[in-house]
Amino acid sequence: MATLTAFMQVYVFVLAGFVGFQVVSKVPALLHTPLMSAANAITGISLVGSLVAAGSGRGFTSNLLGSIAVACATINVVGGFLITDRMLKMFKRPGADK
Amino acid sequence: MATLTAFMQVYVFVLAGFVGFQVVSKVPALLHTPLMSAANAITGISLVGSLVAAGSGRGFTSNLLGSIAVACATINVVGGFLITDRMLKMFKRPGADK
Amino acid sequence: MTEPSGDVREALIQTAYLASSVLFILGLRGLSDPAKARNGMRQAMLAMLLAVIGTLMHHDIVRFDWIIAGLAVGSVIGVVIGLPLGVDIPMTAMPQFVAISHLFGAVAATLVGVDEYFARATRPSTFVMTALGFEVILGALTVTGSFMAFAKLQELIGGKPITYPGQNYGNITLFLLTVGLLVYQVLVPGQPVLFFLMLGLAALIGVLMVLPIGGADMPVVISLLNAYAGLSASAMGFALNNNLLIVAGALDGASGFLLSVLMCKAMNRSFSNVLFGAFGGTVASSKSAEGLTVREVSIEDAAVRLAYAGSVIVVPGYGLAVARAQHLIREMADLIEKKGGQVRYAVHPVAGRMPGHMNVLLAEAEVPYDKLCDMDEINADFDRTDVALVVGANDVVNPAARSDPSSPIFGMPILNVDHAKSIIVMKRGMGAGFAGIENELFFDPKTSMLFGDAKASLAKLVAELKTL
Amino acid sequence: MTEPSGDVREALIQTAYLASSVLFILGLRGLSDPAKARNGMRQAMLAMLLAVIGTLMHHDIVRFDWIIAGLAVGSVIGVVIGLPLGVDIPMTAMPQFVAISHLFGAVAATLVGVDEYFARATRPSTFVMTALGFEVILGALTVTGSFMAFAKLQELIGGKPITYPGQNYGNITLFLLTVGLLVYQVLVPGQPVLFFLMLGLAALIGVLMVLPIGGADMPVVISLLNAYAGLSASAMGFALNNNLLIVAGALDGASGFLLSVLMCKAMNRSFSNVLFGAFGGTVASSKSAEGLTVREVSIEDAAVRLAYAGSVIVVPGYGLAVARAQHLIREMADLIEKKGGQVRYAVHPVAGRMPGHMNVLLAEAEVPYDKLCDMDEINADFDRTDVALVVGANDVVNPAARSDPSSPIFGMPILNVDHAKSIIVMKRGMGAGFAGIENELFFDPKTSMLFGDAKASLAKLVAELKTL
Ligand SMILES: NC(=O)c1ccc[n+]([C@@H]2O[C@H](COP(=O)([O-])OP(=O)(O)OC[C@H]3O[C@@H](n4cnc5c(N)ncnc54)[C@H](OP(=O)(O)O)[C@@H]3O)[C@@H](O)[C@H]2O)c1
Ligand SMILES: NC(=O)c1ccc[n+]([C@@H]2O[C@H](COP(=O)([O-])OP(=O)(O)OC[C@H]3O[C@@H](n4cnc5c(N)ncnc54)[C@H](OP(=O)(O)O)[C@@H]3O)[C@@H](O)[C@H]2O)c1
Repeated sequence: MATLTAFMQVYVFVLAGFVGFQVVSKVPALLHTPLMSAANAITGISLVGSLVAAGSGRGFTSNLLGSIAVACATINVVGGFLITDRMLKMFKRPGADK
Repeated sequence: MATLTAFMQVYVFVLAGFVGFQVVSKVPALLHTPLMSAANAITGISLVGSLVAAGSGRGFTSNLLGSIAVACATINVVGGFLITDRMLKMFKRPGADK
Repeated sequence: MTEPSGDVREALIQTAYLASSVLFILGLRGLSDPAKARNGMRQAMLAMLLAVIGTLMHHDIVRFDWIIAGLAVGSVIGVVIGLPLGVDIPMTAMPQFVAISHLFGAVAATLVGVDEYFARATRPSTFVMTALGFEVILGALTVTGSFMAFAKLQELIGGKPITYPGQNYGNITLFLLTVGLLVYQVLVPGQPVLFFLMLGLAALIGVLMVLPIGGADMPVVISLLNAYAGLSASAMGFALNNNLLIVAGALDGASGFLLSVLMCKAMNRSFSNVLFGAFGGTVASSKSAEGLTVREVSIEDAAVRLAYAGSVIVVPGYGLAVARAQHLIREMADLIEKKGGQVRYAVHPVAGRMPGHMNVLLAEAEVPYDKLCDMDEINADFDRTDVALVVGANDVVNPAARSDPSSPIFGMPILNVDHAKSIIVMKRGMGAGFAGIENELFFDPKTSMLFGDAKASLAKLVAELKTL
Repeated sequence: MTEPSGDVREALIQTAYLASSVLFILGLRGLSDPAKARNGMRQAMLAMLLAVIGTLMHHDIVRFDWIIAGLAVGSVIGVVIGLPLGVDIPMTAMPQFVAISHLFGAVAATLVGVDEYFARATRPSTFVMTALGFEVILGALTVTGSFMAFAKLQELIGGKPITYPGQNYGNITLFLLTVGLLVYQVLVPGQPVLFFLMLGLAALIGVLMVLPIGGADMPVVISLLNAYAGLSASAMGFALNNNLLIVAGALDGASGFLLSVLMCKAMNRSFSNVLFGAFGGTVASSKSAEGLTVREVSIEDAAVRLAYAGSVIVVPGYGLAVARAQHLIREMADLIEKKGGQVRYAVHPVAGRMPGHMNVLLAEAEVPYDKLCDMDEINADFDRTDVALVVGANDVVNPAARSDPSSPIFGMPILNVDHAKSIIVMKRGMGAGFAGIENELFFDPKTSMLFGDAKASLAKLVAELKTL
């Protein structure tokens, strides 16, 4: 059972990897910079783990470390999405030109 | 835990679905017929389940049903791959033209 | 909780399964390039092999006699069915074949589902019951559906769509009833009678689902059934907690659906129109051809025009497949090219009766695939083409799709054959195509008809060309 | 075994996570089309929100004070860092920004790993230990690596690559040592000292890994670090048995790797060459320009030639970004178009210092993206172009890439500027580009140089054009 769970995680990982490769390979050079910062924003997902630590009842150190982690991850997320969106805002549709 | 396993299966299913869509959408019309019969061959995967039933110690009915299932699934697999390969063999590379 | 048990065997099995899943994906991926396709299929075969090996390591497997028996019988029949096809059975039989092949796969899925249900003393957990339910419903539905499709295509029963008032409502009620039965069993397990009732209803749905669909629409339905078969396998995976089944099934499900959608798009008909429209085979003659005259051309004249044409575009259609004249076409093309003309093939996405039908047909005649041009690729070139040679194609070159809003195929993208400098159409008579409608193209002043079976006419043409 | 427990909360969390995963995928998918991209990012944001909400429902979370504190502080700093960029910080600073942003994400991942390690009393199961190990190694390595990248790009430390004998062997030994430590701990758990030693070594690797890489190669390294950060998140997912983390991490890992590979391809350098080649910044002047003379052109003449040109292709390069003259270019283009000339932009995939750099730059100046042409799209048109205006580009228009096998950029696909009827090059002097080599184009008889800072020159040109 445990082995199975472990393997299931591997499945999820491998499949997600495939999806990632295929999706990204469809992104045109035009949008490579936004892609870069979008991917960066998504790394902020470590926020999920951080929240658990920060909110756990494991005592002060856990909460402190967790809280710092939450702060850092949030910076990553907020900053990342902000700049990505600003960049994308700049891409004008043909015609919408000026 | 059980819920988790169930959800993991859903993850695998959803991700595999994504991969499937993306992979197939890349197949050119030129190869749609082979794709059709390839997909058909792959449905023979139900062989996996059939084997378990056919080889189980659950008694005669299980084994009989299983064995029939195995036979059917095998037909699907063997037939499917045979014809797919024959079809693909016909696609000649440019230049390899006689 | 994620402590891996010492169970090495389990680990081995899972590794085999994982490798198998990846290979299946890579295999399908190979199909994105004709040069890599065969290799991809080898990967898929290897994947299947790994799947079997992995499964045989399973500790629940205590005896092998039944397994070996099954594998042996299956392989034999599989070869018997598989081998002749493409050799002496025409490629046109592909859809039938796929249908029959599905039938077997679906039977397997259904049987496993039933067995599993009883192995769990008819009282599986909510989750497993749901999974098993979907497995057998989809399985049974695919079995009968595929059989119907097969029967219609083999003309064991009439290919014409069979419709009756309230048909769709009937089917929908039936469907809801079946699902209702499943839900009830999930809540109140242990009722084998209901289980089989559900199974029966699903089978009935399969039949009724295919009844209203015309023979020529079958390919759409068949790849839809392909999707169902896949989902049934996935459901089995959920029930047996087997990832490989889930992955392979999902891949199939996706490709099946996508393919049928693509087909509908290319025929520009909505999905529902195909499933409930009862379109295929109906004779909706919109514009009639009163007062219009057709020009015939003799073999000799046709041969001369082809021999001295600088550029020729061959437009193959279903008729070419029926006549099985692909090798003659290729021979004729070679002759024209020897005389210095350029020959290409304009392949409409839905020419023929299955997706990519013409490609397979011409590939069989060893036409290199760089000469098989997609519609978008070649449509612009017709203006600059001396002779467009239409062989057994009809709907895919029908200008009504552009001009006549009342036409059932209006809006379907077609090959601009009528833009060519001159047109030669080879068909047996004035028979309609799959859509069953008149085709102005045949009355176009630029068009000359060469009546007769494509194979016969082409043979004469080739002979004639050799003399020139 | 697959009996779903009654735990509704768990189900809710998992549903939120599943939805989140799907939204992340759809979000990235949006980036395949500039028109859908912003929408896609909204989906990704929603995904992140769902992830947080789902997590907060987790039963292990007993107190919220620390969480709120963290979120508050993080958001504030995030906004402070994020807002100015693109407003008064130039887009050229993007790589720095991404680097610093990664740094924070990686810190979080590492801290969580450390905490989890102690939460399991330094004796996690084999599986979890492995996962945690990778999480912290990749995390720490990303932290220091990103910092180094940031420092180099901000010129806090010299941008030049720092190399010393046996560097690569040193790094590899170090890496093996670190992994060895992990393996040992998996076998013999409960050794916090070794754990931190491992952490330290990983951090050291991060530093040494970036040392030998030249400032201009940083974008490659940064998106590689992006991949590492993603994999670290995935590892966290394995440790916490959290699918969402695994999926999001894998997505990042894939995109990071693919992007850095694409960059290397476009610069036609092998991955290893970028990582170990210490190429960026080295001055490898192959052909020297003895005896060759350059022709200068006055603002006035340049203005006249542009004013009366039928077709102009602007070739922007890194210099345009340095000069931040994108708005002036746009203004100039408008003026030329008012005079009836056609203006397009030829964007080389690696023009500038990050992928798609020029696209972002020109988009910022509101150039509609249908005027931004890819290399393959526009290369054939140079022959038919009256004036090719090269603004701060050098390597991407260096014919040596075609002609001179001894050149370090030989084989790199370039823009065929030299095919244009006439060429105007704007740069400050005869300074070399990123590759640090001579460029024959500047000595081409068809070429006239317009020396000076791009912004200054363009301002003068615009003024001049207005008078014409
Ligand atoms: N490709 C797919 O996936 C698919 C699937 C389902 C439906 N369809 C439909 O099938 C149609 C395909 O169009 P199409 O133009 O290829 O074929 P078509 O429109 O069905 O026309 C075929 C023509 O070939 C002629 N023909 C039949 N046997 C012949 C023979 N032995 N020698 C010479 N001519 C012969 C027939 O005219 P005569 O009787 O006068 O000889 C008929 O008009 C489209 O309407 C499409 O929507 C396609
Ligand atoms: N895009 C990427 O992802 C990426 C990543 C890493 C490396 N690279 C590399 O970067 C290079 C990009 O090529 P490129 O042609 O865009 O740029 P480049 O080859 O680096 O040349 C830039 C030129 O702009 C001139 N310049 C600098 N400041 C200027 C100013 N203020 N006004 C006017 N001109 C100015 C410089 O000449 P003066 O000093 O004489 O003015 C220099 O020759 C390629 O070699 C590529 O491989 C790209």
